[in-house]
Amino acid sequence: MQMNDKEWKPKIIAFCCNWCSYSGADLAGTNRLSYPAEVKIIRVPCSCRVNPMFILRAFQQGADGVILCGCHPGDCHYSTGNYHTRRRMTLLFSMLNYLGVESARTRVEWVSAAEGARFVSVMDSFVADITKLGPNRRLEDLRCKTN
Amino acid sequence: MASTYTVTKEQILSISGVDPQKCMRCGKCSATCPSYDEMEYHPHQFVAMVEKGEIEKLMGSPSIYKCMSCMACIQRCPRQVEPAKLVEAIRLGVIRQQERNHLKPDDIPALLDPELPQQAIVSAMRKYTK
Amino acid sequence: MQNELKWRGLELLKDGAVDRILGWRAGQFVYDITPDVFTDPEDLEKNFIYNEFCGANLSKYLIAESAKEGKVAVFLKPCDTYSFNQLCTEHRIHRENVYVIGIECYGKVSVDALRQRGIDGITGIRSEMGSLKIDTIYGEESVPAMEVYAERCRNCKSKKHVVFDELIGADGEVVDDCDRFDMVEKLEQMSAQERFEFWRGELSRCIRCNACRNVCPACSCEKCVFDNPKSGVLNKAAADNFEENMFHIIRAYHVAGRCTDCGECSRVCPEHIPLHLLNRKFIKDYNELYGDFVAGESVGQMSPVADFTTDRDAEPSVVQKGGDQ
Amino acid sequence: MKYSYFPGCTLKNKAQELDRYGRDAAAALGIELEELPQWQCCGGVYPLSHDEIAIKLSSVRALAAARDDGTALVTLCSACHNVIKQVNHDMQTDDYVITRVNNYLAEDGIAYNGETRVLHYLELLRDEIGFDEIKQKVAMPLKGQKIGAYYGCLLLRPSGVMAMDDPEHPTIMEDLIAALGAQPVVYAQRNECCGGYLTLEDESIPKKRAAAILENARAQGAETIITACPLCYYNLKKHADGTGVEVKYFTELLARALGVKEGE
Amino acid sequence: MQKIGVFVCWCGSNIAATVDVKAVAEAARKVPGVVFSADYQYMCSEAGQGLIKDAIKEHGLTGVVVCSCSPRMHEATFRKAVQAVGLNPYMLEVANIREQCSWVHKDMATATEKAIALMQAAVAKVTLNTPLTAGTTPVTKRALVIGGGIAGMQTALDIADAGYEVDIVEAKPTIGGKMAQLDKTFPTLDCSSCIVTPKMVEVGQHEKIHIYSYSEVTQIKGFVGNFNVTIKRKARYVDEAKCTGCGACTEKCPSRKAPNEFNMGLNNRTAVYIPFAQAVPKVATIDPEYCIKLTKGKCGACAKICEAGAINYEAKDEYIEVEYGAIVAATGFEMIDVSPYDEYAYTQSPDVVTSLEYERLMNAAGPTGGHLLRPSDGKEPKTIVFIQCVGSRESCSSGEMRGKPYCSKVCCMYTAKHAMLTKDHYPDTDIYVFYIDVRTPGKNFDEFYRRAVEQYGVHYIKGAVGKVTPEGGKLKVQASDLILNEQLHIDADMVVLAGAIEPNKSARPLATMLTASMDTNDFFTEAHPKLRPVESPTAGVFLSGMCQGPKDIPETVAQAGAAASKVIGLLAKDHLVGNPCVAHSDEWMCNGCSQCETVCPYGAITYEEKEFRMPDRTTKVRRVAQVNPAVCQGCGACTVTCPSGAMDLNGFSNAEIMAEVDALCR
Repeated sequence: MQMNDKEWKPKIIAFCCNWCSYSGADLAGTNRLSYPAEVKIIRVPCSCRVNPMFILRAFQQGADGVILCGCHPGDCHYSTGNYHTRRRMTLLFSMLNYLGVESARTRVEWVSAAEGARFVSVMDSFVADITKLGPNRRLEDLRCKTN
Repeated sequence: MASTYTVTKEQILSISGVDPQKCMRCGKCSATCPSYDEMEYHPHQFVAMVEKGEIEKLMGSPSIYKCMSCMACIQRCPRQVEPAKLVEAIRLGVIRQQERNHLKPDDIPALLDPELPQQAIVSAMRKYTK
Repeated sequence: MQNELKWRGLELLKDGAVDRILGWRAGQFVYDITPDVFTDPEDLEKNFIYNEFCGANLSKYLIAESAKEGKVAVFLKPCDTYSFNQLCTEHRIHRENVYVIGIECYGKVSVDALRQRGIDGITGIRSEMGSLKIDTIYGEESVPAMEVYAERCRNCKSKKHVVFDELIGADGEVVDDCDRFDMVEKLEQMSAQERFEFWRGELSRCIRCNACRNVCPACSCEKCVFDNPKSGVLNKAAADNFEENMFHIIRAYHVAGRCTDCGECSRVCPEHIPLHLLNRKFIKDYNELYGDFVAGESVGQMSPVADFTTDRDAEPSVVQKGGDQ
Repeated sequence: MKYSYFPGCTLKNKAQELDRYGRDAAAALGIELEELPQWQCCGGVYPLSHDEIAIKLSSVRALAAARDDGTALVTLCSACHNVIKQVNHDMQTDDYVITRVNNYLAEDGIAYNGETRVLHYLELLRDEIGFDEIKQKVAMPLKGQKIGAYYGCLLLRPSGVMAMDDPEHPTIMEDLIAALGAQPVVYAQRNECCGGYLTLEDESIPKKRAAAILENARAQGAETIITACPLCYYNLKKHADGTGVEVKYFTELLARALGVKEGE
Repeated sequence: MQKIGVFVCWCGSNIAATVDVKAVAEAARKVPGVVFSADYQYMCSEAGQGLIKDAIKEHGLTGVVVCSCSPRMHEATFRKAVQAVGLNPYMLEVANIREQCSWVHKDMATATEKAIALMQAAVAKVTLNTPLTAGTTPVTKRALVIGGGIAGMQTALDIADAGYEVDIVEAKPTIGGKMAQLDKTFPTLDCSSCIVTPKMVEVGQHEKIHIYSYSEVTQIKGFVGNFNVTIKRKARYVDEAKCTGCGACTEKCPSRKAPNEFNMGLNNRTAVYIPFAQAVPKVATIDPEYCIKLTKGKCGACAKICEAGAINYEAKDEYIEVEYGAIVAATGFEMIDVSPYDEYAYTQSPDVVTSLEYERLMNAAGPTGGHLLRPSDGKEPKTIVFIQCVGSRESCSSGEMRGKPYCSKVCCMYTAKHAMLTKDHYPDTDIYVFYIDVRTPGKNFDEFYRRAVEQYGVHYIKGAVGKVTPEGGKLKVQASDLILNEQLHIDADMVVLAGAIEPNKSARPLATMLTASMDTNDFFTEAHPKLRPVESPTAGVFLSGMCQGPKDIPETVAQAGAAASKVIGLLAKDHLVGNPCVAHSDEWMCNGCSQCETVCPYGAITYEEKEFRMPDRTTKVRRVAQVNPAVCQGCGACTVTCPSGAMDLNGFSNAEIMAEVDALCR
C-alpha cells in the first residue's frame, strides 16, 4: 500500500496496564477528551507483561511508534511490576538507540487511573513526535521495498 | 559592613556542598552550638537565610568568625544538613575577596600568649585569612 | 602446557577420580580443534590438544555432561570460569559432578588474524615471551602475540579464575584497565544514521547459521524461542530481514545480565559480525545505570536486569534521543 | 610492630610533653614509632568547604610517605588526626578531591588514593596492642585516681569518617583509664568543644566552655581530666585553677602507669 | 477452526453517533474465522445478551467478540452471559470502541476505521484463546494471629465471634502487649488496663480462641487457604494445665534479680514469675537465665511450694504443626534503643527515661506504685523536660543514620498526656516539651494538646534539645527556642525521651517465612496503600496494627477489625476460586534457571526436580518451575524474564498479544 506523505498517518501501539493506564485511557473517554485515532491500545495486566519481543514485533509489522504506559513507580497493582518495566525498557530502548533506531519511537510513561488528561497529553505529544519522525523504515519488514 | 562583592546563593551551595532544603527546622544545630550566645545569626538561621538567599546579611555578620568548627551541629543534625559548612562557605566568600582577611599576620603578635599552642595560630589563620 | 594438562587428565582418569575429561580434540590441522569428551586414557594421550588455538569455552558442554552419571573434569580458562559460575547460578550445571581445573591463559590466537597477515599453511604454534612462533609449510614466522590475539583476548577483562578445584599455572587478576567498551563508546558517539548503517552493514550479512546461538553459554535454553511456534517469534531460517530487526536484538536481550562477555559469539561467526558489541552495550549500560555487575563473578548473584529498586532509578527516557532519521 | 608517626608542629613545640610521653610509652609497649623523615603542618583544621584543595596537600604527602613505607600512619595530636583522617577519607571517596590533589602532586611524582591506614595513638593502644595487654604491662597502677576523659570534638567528629568510637558515648579513653588501674569518671561534657582556636581572638568563649567542662567533670567526681589535644589542654588548663580538677595529657598518665615517666 | 461471532453495540448514540456500527459489523464478516456478526442498541441489556446467547447456540460459536464499552465496565457481564449457554467465559473478548474510540474521536470515518481495527485485534486474540478454568482449593477454616497485643486480640475476637477457630501465637508469657503497660490513653485519659484487661479475659475465655503464649512461629509452608505452620512452644518449666496462677512460687523464689520487663526493667522480678496480676493465661513461667535450679542445679523452692505440682524443670521446647486458612501478622512495635542518642545522657543518668518507662513510673501498678519519683534518688521531680522526635524523622540519606525516617505518630499525643497527667497529680511541676512540630490530626486530638498548653500551662517550646549534662543531681538541659531565637539552659530533674517506634524485631524473619513484603523500615507492605490497607500482597496474609505502620489504639483496633473481616471473608468460602489468568510454565521448555522465581512478587513460583521420559525412552531428572495458581496474581513479570519463553500467561499469552499487535499494525 503506497501512500504519499500527506496521507501518511503514523501507526502507534500503546501497551497499557489494566489497572492504571488503561483506566486512565477510559477516563479520557469518559471525560470526552480527544487524542489522535492513530493510537491503538493493547491491554496487558501489568506493564511488566510487555515483552521486548512485542515491541520489536510491532515495529517489524509496521508500527511507527510504541509506547508503554504503566502505573507510577510505587503504585503498581502488583507492587513491583513497573520497577521491572523501568529497567527492562531502559535497557531495550538504549539498545534500539544503539542500533540506530530513533529513540523517540519508543517511550514509557507512567499514567495513573486518575490521569485521563495526562493520558491525552502524552498521546498527543507522542503522536506529534512520531509524525515529525515520519514512517519507521528502520525496523519495518520492508527489505525488498527499501532497497 | 556590607560586602564589596556579592556571593550568590548558588556559589555558597556549591562551595559548601550543603542542601538547605533538607532542613526540617528542628533547631538542634542551635541547641547544641557552643558559640550560640556570641552569634548574631545562629546555625539554624544560616540554613534558613542561605535558603532564602540572604547571603549578604550573613557575610556582613561577625557570626561567621564565632564558629569553632566543633562539628556538633554536623554530628547531631537529624537531617544531615551540616550547618557549619555553610558558616565556613560564607566566611570563605568574604575572606577570599581582596583585602578582606579577618586577621592579618601583623595582628597576631599582640594576641599571643606564651603558652598558646601553634595549632591555635595555624587554625585561626586558616579560618580567618586567605 | 599441553603435556601438563594431558598428564593431569590421565592421572585423574586412571585413578578413577573422574570418569570423563572435557577438553579439546585435535583435528586435521593444528588450528582445527573441537571440544570433546575423553573417557579413554589412550584416546586422551593421543588426541588431546592444548595450544594457542584452543579458544573454545567448554563450560556450556557441562550442561549436558554434568547431568550424566559420574564425574567430569573440565579445563577452564579464566574467562570460561565466569560462564561456569553463571551457569551454576542458573542451576544448569550440577556442580557436584564437575571437577574444575583452572588453566592459565594469556590469550588465544585468531586464525583469521594470522591469515590476514598472510600466514597460511600453519603446522605448529608456540608462544615465546610475548611473541608467537608459527610453523608453516613455508617456514617459521614470528608475530607479536597481541597483534594476532582474538579481540576478546586483546581486551581481556579478567585473568582471574572465579572458580576452580585446582589450578594449572598461575591465577591472575581482574584487568581493571581493560578497554573492552571503547568500540561501544565509539558507536555511541556516532549519529543515529551512522550507527544504523554500521549495524545494517554488519547484521545484513547474517546467514542465520545459528552458530552464535549454539556456542553461547547463555543461549542454552531447552527450547529456543526462535524454534518455538508458541513464542510468536518462530523463525528458523533466514527469510527476510528478521535477522536485522529481531533475531540479534532479541538474542542480546535474552542474554543480558547473564552474558559474561566470553566472546564466543564473535569467534564463531562465519560472517565476522562483531556480535559481542551488542552484549557489551548491555553490560556497559547496566554498569553505568545500576552499578558495576559482572555476570558469573560468583554463584547466586542477582542480575541488575532481573533486579529492581523502589528508590530512584534510571527512567527509560534517559536514553539519549537519537532523533535524526 | 612498626608505624609511621606524624607528630605535628605543636608537639614539637608547646606540647612536647604529649609527644615525649607518647614515645616513651610506645617504646615500653614494644611499638616502634618512626617519625616521618619529612612532614609539614597539617593545617590545624580540616577545611569544611568542598573546594579547598591546597590545604589538603600536606596531609596527602604524609599519607603517601607512610604508604610507601608500608606502614600505618599514627598521629597523637587530635587536630592532626582529624585533618589527616578526613583528608584520607576524601582521598578514598571523593573523586573531585582525588583528581585535583593528584594533579597537584603529580609534579612531585606522588599519586595517592587513600591506601594508608590512619590510626590515632589511642586506636593503636586499643586495636593494635589491646587494653588487656596494656593492663598486663602496667607497673604502677594509678590506683584510686578518679579520672575523666576529655575527648573534645576532633577525635570523634564527624563520626562517619573518624570512626574511632561512638560520637555520643565514647569509651576508648575510659577503657584506657580503667586499664591503667584508675577509675574512669563519665561526664556529659566530655565530648563538647573547649572553645578551640577562638581563644586567639576572644577568650570569653573558651573560658565559658572550660568552666562548663571542668565543673561538670568535678561534679561527677573527677580529680583529673586527660586529653589528647594541645589546644584543649591549653584552654582547659588556663581556666582550671581553683576548680580542683587537674588537666593532663593522656600520654603522661600512660607513661607514669607503665613506669617510664622520668623522675619516677 | 474457531467459529467467532462479533457483536457490535451502539450504546444508544454513545457509540453509534461516531462509529458506523453497521460498517463494523459488516467488516467483521470479512475477517477469517468470523461466522456471525450483528449490531444492537444495547448489547449489555437483557435483549442484547439474549442476542449473543442465541447466536452461540444457533451458530455453534466457539468465540465471541463484543465491541462495546470498556472491558472494565461489562466484560464480567458478557462473560457470565456466554457461560450461561455453555461457552467458556474466557473465550470472550471485548473491543473497547466507546471509551477508547467513539468518545475520544470526532470524525466518523476515522472512528469507524479505528473501531474496525480494534475489532480485528480482538478477533485475532480470541482466535488464539483457549478455554480457561479457574482452579479451586479448599480452605482450612482456622486462622492464625501472630501477636497478642491489642491488634492481635481484637482481630482474634472478631474472627472468633464470626464462628471460626483462631489461634494466637504470642512470644511473651502473656497476651496484652504494649497497651497493658500503658497508664492512661489519649485523648480521653481513660485507664488503659481497665479497658485492655477485660479484652484479655474475653480472649482467654473465648471458646473459639486458643492462645499459644510464650511461643513463636518457626516455619510457614503452603499458601492462601492452606498454610501449614510450625509453632515452637518454648519451655516455660511450668505445666500450663496444672498451674493455677496462685503465685506462691513467685513469693518463694530466691532469685530476685531478673529485670522486670513489664516495668521496662525499672525494678526486678523473681526467676519464676507471672508478668503482672491480670496476665492471660495466668500461669507462671520460669526464666531459665535466672533460675538457680536451672543454672546451678540446686534450689527447687518453687517445686516444693507448688501444690498443683506444676513445676517441671525437665521441660523442653516443643514444636507443633497446625493448618490454617489465613494468617494475620500483628507483631506490633518496640521503642528504639535510645542509647545512641547519648547527647541526651540516657546511659549516664537514671533520671533520663524513655516515654514507656515514664508510663510505668506513672502507673499505679508500676515500680513506684503510681507515685512519680525519679529513679536516681526517689524524689519527686520538680522540673521535667520532654524531648520529642528522638530518632523519628531522621534523614535516610546517610549510612550512619541513628534513627528512622518516618514520624512515629503517637509521641505528640502521649507526651501531651504525660504532661497533663503529671500536672494533675503534681500541679507545681514545671514541664517543658521541646517539639519540632506538634502533630495532632485525630478526633479531639488538637483540643487535647491545647488543653495541655492553655489549662495546664505546659511550656511547649518549638526547638530542640542539644545536650543534657547530668551534674550534681540535676540534668542541665541546653536547648534552642526557635521562636524567641535564644538558647535555653534548664536545670531539670527528669528528662523524658519520646523515642521513635520501630517494628518488632520478629517481624522481618516472619515476613521472610510468609514471603510477605516489607518496606525498608521493616513495616509490612500493604497490598495496596489505599484500597487494600489490611492485606499483604501475599494472598491469605493480613496485617493488623503497628506492624504495618505507626498508629494509635483506635486506629489499631479499627485495622484489627478490618483485617478480621477480610479473614472472615476468606474463611467463609469452602473453596477458593482462583483467577485463571495466571502464569504457567511449560515444563519441557523450562531451563530451571530460577529467574522467574526471583522476580515473582508473590512467591508463587517454586522449583522441583522432576523426572521426564525422554523421546529415546530414557528418563531425565530436570529442575523445573512450578507456578502455584492459588498464589499467582497474573502480573506476568515472570513471562518476560524467562529466557526460553517457557513461562506464559493465561489470557494474555505471548501469541495472543502478538496476534493483537499484528492485527493493529495491519
